[in-house]
Amino acid sequence: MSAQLAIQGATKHFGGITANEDISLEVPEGRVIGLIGPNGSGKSTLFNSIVGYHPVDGGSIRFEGREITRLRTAEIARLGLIRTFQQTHVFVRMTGLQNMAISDAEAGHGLFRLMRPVSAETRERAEALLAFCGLYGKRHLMAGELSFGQRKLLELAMALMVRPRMLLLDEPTAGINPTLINGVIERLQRANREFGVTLFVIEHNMRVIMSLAEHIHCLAHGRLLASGPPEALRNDQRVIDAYLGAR
Amino acid sequence: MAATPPGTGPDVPMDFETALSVDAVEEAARELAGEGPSRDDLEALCQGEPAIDIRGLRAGYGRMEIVHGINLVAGRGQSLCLIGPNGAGKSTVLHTIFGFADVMAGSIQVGAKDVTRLASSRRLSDAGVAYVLQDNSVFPDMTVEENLLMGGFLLHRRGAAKQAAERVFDRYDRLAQRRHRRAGVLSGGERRLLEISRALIMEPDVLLVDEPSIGLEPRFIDMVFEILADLQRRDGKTIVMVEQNAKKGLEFADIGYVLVSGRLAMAGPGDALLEDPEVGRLFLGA
Amino acid sequence: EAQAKVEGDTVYLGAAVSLTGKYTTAGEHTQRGYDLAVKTINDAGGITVGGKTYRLEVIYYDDESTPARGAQLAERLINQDDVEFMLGPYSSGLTKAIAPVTEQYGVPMVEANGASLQLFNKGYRYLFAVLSTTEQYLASAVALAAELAEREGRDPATLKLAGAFENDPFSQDIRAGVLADAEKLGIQVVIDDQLPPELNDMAATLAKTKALKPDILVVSGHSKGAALAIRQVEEMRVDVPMLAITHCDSADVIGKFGAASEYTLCASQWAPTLSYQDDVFGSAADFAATFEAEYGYAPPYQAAESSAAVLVFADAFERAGGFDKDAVRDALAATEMQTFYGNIKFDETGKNIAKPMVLYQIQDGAYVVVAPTRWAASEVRHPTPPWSER
Amino acid sequence: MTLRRQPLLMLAVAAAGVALPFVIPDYRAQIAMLWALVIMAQTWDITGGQTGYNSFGNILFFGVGMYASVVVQRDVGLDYFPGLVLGMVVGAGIAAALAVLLGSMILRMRGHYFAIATLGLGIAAGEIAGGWDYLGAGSGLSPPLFPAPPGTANLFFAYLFFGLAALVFVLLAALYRTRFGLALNAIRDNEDKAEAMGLHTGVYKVTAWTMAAFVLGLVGGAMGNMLGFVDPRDTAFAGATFGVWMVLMAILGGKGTLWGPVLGAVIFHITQELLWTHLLGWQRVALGVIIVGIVVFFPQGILGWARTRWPARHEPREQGSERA
Amino acid sequence: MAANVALLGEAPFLILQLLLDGLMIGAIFAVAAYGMALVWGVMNVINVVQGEFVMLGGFITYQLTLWGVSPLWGVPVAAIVLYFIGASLHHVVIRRVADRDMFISLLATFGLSILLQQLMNQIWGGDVRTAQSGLGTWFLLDYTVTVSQMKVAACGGAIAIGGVLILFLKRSRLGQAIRATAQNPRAARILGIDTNRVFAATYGINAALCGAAGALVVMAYSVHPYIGLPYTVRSFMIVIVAGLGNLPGVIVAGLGLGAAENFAGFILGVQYQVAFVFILLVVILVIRSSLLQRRRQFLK
Ligand SMILES: Nc1ncnc2c1ncn2[C@@H]1O[C@H](COP(=O)(O)OP(=O)(O)OP(=O)(O)O)[C@@H](O)[C@H]1O
Ligand SMILES: Nc1ncnc2c1ncn2[C@@H]1O[C@H](COP(=O)(O)OP(=O)(O)OP(=O)(O)O)[C@@H](O)[C@H]1O
Ligand SMILES: [Mg+2]
Ligand SMILES: [Mg+2]
Repeated sequence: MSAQLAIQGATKHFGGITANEDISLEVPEGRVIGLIGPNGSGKSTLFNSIVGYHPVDGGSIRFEGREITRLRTAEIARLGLIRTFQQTHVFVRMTGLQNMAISDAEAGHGLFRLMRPVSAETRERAEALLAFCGLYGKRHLMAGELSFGQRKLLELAMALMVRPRMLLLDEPTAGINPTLINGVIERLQRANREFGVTLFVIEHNMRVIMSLAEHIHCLAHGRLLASGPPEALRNDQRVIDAYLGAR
Repeated sequence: MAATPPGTGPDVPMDFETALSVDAVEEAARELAGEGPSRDDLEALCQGEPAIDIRGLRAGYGRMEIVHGINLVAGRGQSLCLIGPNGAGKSTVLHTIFGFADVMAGSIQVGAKDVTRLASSRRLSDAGVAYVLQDNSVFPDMTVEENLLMGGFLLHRRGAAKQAAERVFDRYDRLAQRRHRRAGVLSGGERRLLEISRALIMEPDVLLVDEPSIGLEPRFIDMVFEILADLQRRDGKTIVMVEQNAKKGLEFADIGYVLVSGRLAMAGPGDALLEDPEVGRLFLGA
Repeated sequence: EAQAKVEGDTVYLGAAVSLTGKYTTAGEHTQRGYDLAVKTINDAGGITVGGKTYRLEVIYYDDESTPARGAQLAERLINQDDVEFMLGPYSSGLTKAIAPVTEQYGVPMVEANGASLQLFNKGYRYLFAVLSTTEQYLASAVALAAELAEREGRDPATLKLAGAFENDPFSQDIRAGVLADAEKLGIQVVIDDQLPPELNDMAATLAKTKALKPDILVVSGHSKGAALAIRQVEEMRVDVPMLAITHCDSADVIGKFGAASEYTLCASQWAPTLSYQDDVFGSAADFAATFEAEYGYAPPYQAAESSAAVLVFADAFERAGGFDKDAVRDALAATEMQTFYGNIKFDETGKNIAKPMVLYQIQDGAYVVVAPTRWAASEVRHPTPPWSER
Repeated sequence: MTLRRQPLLMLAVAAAGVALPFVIPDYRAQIAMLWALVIMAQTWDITGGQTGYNSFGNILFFGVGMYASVVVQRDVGLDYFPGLVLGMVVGAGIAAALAVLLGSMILRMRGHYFAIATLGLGIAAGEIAGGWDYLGAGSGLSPPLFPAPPGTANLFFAYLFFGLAALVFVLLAALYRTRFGLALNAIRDNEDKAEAMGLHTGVYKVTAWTMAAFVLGLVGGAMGNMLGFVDPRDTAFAGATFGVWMVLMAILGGKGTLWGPVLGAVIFHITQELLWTHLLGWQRVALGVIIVGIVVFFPQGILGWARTRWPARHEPREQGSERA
Repeated sequence: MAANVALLGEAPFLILQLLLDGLMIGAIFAVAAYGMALVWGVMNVINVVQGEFVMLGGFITYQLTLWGVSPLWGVPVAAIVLYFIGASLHHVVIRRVADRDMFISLLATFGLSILLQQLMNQIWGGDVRTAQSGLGTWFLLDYTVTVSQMKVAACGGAIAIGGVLILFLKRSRLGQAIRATAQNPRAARILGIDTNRVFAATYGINAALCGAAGALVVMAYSVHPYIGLPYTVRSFMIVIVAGLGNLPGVIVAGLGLGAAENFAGFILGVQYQVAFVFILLVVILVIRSSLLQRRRQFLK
């Protein structure tokens, strides 16, 4: 089976800083893949390159057999490749339901399809997904009035609303209360299992990444340092030296 | 009681075992806490003369009150850690101590000085309070050295700031190697180190630290806590910190406070809270 | 419906003038001209209409030098303040905006500061202008240049003319007049620059002037254009035999630039040395003295013509014997009078055909009339010596 | 503004719009101007308030409409009304075309860069018109006189602008309820995120601006005739007056809301008329003070301020805990 | 237009003359632009009253000449008076809008700008004012090229002011505080810097720079109450072209703009000079934005 997302030799420089250097990795369909690495090792940069936030300097990125290296953010998103942000990004002066309604890719993004009122189906699915993420009771609140953790959950619900083929999650549990983290992990696992969404996750929280990911890649200094199943990586001396530190 | 979502279609499963709501955690914590600790309980936790003493503080932003009447006392050379769910008002408490938020009632005393109405730009010079912010606070276009010198902005002799900076470089080799680099290119951990050591140039008595470990890789987290421990043990600083990584925070701190919806729910010695099963369930995700 | 705005013994005239914005200076002269005439008439007992005496009063609004505002204020004067007789605003642009409104309502307007010829080819029946229209402003200067050339035994067709005109209705009309005159006389136009209203540097035009060495330089751009021209011609040592501009006196170029303004020719609607007179103010010189006593400076022609507009209204009221709009309009159309400002007689388009423009020259720190010959107090000094000899 | 009271309010405004020109006939010119200002504020708000793209140059479209309409009336040789209608439509068409063309270039800029670019376009347009002889250059143009007895012109324009304002209001009310309206809001709140969700942000922005341009073209086309004189800098491309006022009115009322621009325009126009009457020569000083006052004390507009003051009044809000 | 270009070829001294005149007005633009860059960079406020500060500086200098003082004194006097005006405006208005949406401060300063315009119109009248510095003129190339000594002095003064400002920011204590505040105001506050006072000082310095520029303007050109807008707009353009935080770039861009404008006025006809400037502004913005777009970044 060929991978859903295939990155070949991705390289990205910012001025004199090398953020990514010749990174090649694959994300197979339907799996949960982790991405770890020290601060500044280029994880977020790699995500940004994948979704077309900034073009890579070299290398190629393919999604479901299609070359997406030069495509723009919105085009890539319409292929079903959606990301969430390390700092939450939601539409702060719109209610939770409105945030969801505009994320409904099935209702269409074309100008003419947009010029219709929100359909009953969209609304139903939005409410269901909000409930899934524990936000049903807050659906009429402005997203800006939600707490940090709730915004992260809303962002997740919005991403699911798109019915993405693959989700790139940048530190989905950073700054979330440890108790709620368990809930997030369960939701993510269910989304993966039951909606069939492939997950590609950046995390610094080892508890989260170890229980979530089936396979983990570790970056250091912009390069791919090691890859393997969680257990193997946890005991990989290179990863311990570069990232985990002596325990 | 709960509003049931309509149209829960077949494709959205709804049978979860884990809670996913800040409110649910708060509810439980409030029940657990009952009235919350009394002023006497808090004073009992404080050892020696209080270095920081907050009474009946109500504070927030503009008209919005976020902290609803809390007390806080920590003795000289003690460390205190605030934990609690997102949006509980932990950062707001620190903001208020430094004068970044609006006080509606209550008083804040640092050492022997009442600072409730003091301008925030004078809290460092007049009351010896230093603050390490939750988010990044270096001057990105200045070098590491210039950043440290800015830490001594209030020192009227330029030489004094220079000496203080040299002491920092002697102590932390990592920074010394990078002294002429722009601070904007430092890694997250190095930046945190710079922020903390810059806060110490003026030799403050009280150090406020907001989430020292956020966004840091595991190795750096350990390093930062070592630095803090060093400061407390060796230099006898009083440290008030907020930490979402509650386990780390409580392990480190002498005193732990649990803040829920702007009120104190529990207080106790750090290790005692750590062992409390309810705290574990609600805040440590055990 | 609206009643004629004649309350008790007071007749109200309406006026929108520029108290702020780019025409502030001239707007103020206009307002003072109106005020002085009203005050002088009232002090002398007012006007007698149908055996009863009335006082005059003006209701003012500030049009901010913008036409859109002017049109609205005219509506407001007519509809809300029930004014039935209007005095004009300052500048051709504003008059162009207000005239359609007064025309619609059949409200007679006597204006003193809208010189654009275009105002008088629209068939307006209620618009009367006491001043000479734009094409006459610098015509005498161009004619003078041709005359002087002939006297020197030179063919006027060999003359070269440079012009810089502000890009507003007034100056653009002047430009049209100058270009037409030049064409008629066969004078070659070597520079034809249009100055933007916000310009405060004419260096580019003047540099061109230096390169092309024209015989006449013509500048029109309200007070600002006048000040700029005199100042920069001196500063850049632009040698040109004849410099003719508008708005010398309202810009007070003698006061500001002293000797640098010598030899400049200035187009003017009026001069205090003219020999006109009337019963209200006396002679032109008397008017000048009254004005100076009241406001502390010599009246620029904008003030004089504004005062004259009020005199014309007063005269028309008395002849109409009442305040019926159309009767007053007809009386205005039949005006034939002399004022301190000049003779006034309107043609069927409403412009004053009885009064010529005058041309001043600044000689020894004073404005001296040099054309037309009938009023010339002194011979024109020509050509202007080069700066190296001044 | 509760949803339930909206129809009532709309009915009241509609009744006022129909009755006013006869209740206070002396004020017809001001009433016509009022509705025109309402439209300007409404259209500015499409990009400024709803999409977060603050334009200082929408006056461009107003001026284009004004010139196009007068030139059509001058050169095509139709009677007054057919000429006016054709002129307005042509003006609106050109304005919309310009919006598409320019919008696809400058709507890529964000924040104040966009604002300044539009400011530049607005001023440049005035200067170009001022130098272009076909458009009368600095002398401006005079539209034909209204072919009816005095007073009827104002009546006509009062109803014309009222009708247009009402139509724009109803259309915008419908538009903001569609997902297109949500998409504009999404761009305003976080354009990066909107793109990351797959929205065609560029197309929506240009569409929104074009709608505003089209309507402004119509307004300008009629306004030239109402004012009776077209001057390049002070009437058509009057950035310092109409150009800024439309922004100010929307902000005063509350930008990004349906009623805010309407409310803002009404209050602004009345205040300004009072100032003109009572503060001869000082009225613009007062206007400056008012502008500063508005942005200092009502940065969210009157509606926004009312909302923080009486927060419970808008949008249904359900309390109660969600499913655990 | 072609004729104008040909004329440049026939009379090459014109090129020199246009260039000199352009550079001299450009230098004055640059001074106002320094101030704008400062306020923009430090306080994130686009200051639309810039031109009115210039105008005020001009009127103050003019007032001095009425009292019989040499207008050359206007440079320091206007700078000092404007510093206090700026600092008080900051206290009353700017401080309340500075940390909000930038658009709000844009509008607030716009309000101030029409307020000041009209106030000056009421106080001094709408007349055009000039002040005679008493300096003469130099002639080059056998009287064909004229250089007003006042303009040269203005140009030199402008460059000197720029140099002093750069040194001041780098070396002085206040300068350091300004730089720190620009980069991270919150961090500056936790180090005991009173950012509010830094902002007031920054705004005051900006006003002072404009005041000095205004004094030069009234001596070299003229002022009237409505003269501000061109200075504001040109300051803005210069800052955009130079890039924020690039003070040496500001002077180069200022000189370049002055020259470009003068040549454009000559070649296209003066009536299109202003249109040229604004279209240039838009073109620069569009080009900068599409260059950035290639890197998927935005002008924002
Ligand atoms: N837009 C940018 N311009 C310049 N440098 C950048 C930019 N974005 C990222 N960098 C640099 O690239 C490097 C990699 O950054 P990146 O954000 O990818 O790290 P990360 O692995 O996500 O780290 P963290 O765990 O702290 O989020 C860093 O040195 C960062 O400073
Ligand atoms: N500047 C502000 N203005 C208004 N409200 C604010 C502001 N900062 C924070 N809040 C609100 O105050 C509440 C408490 O915020 P605070 O930052 O103190 O929480 P916290 O306990 O530190 O949470 P976290 O763990 O997410 O950092 C939140 O509801 C937040 O939305
Ligand atoms: Mg990252
Ligand atoms: Mg916090």
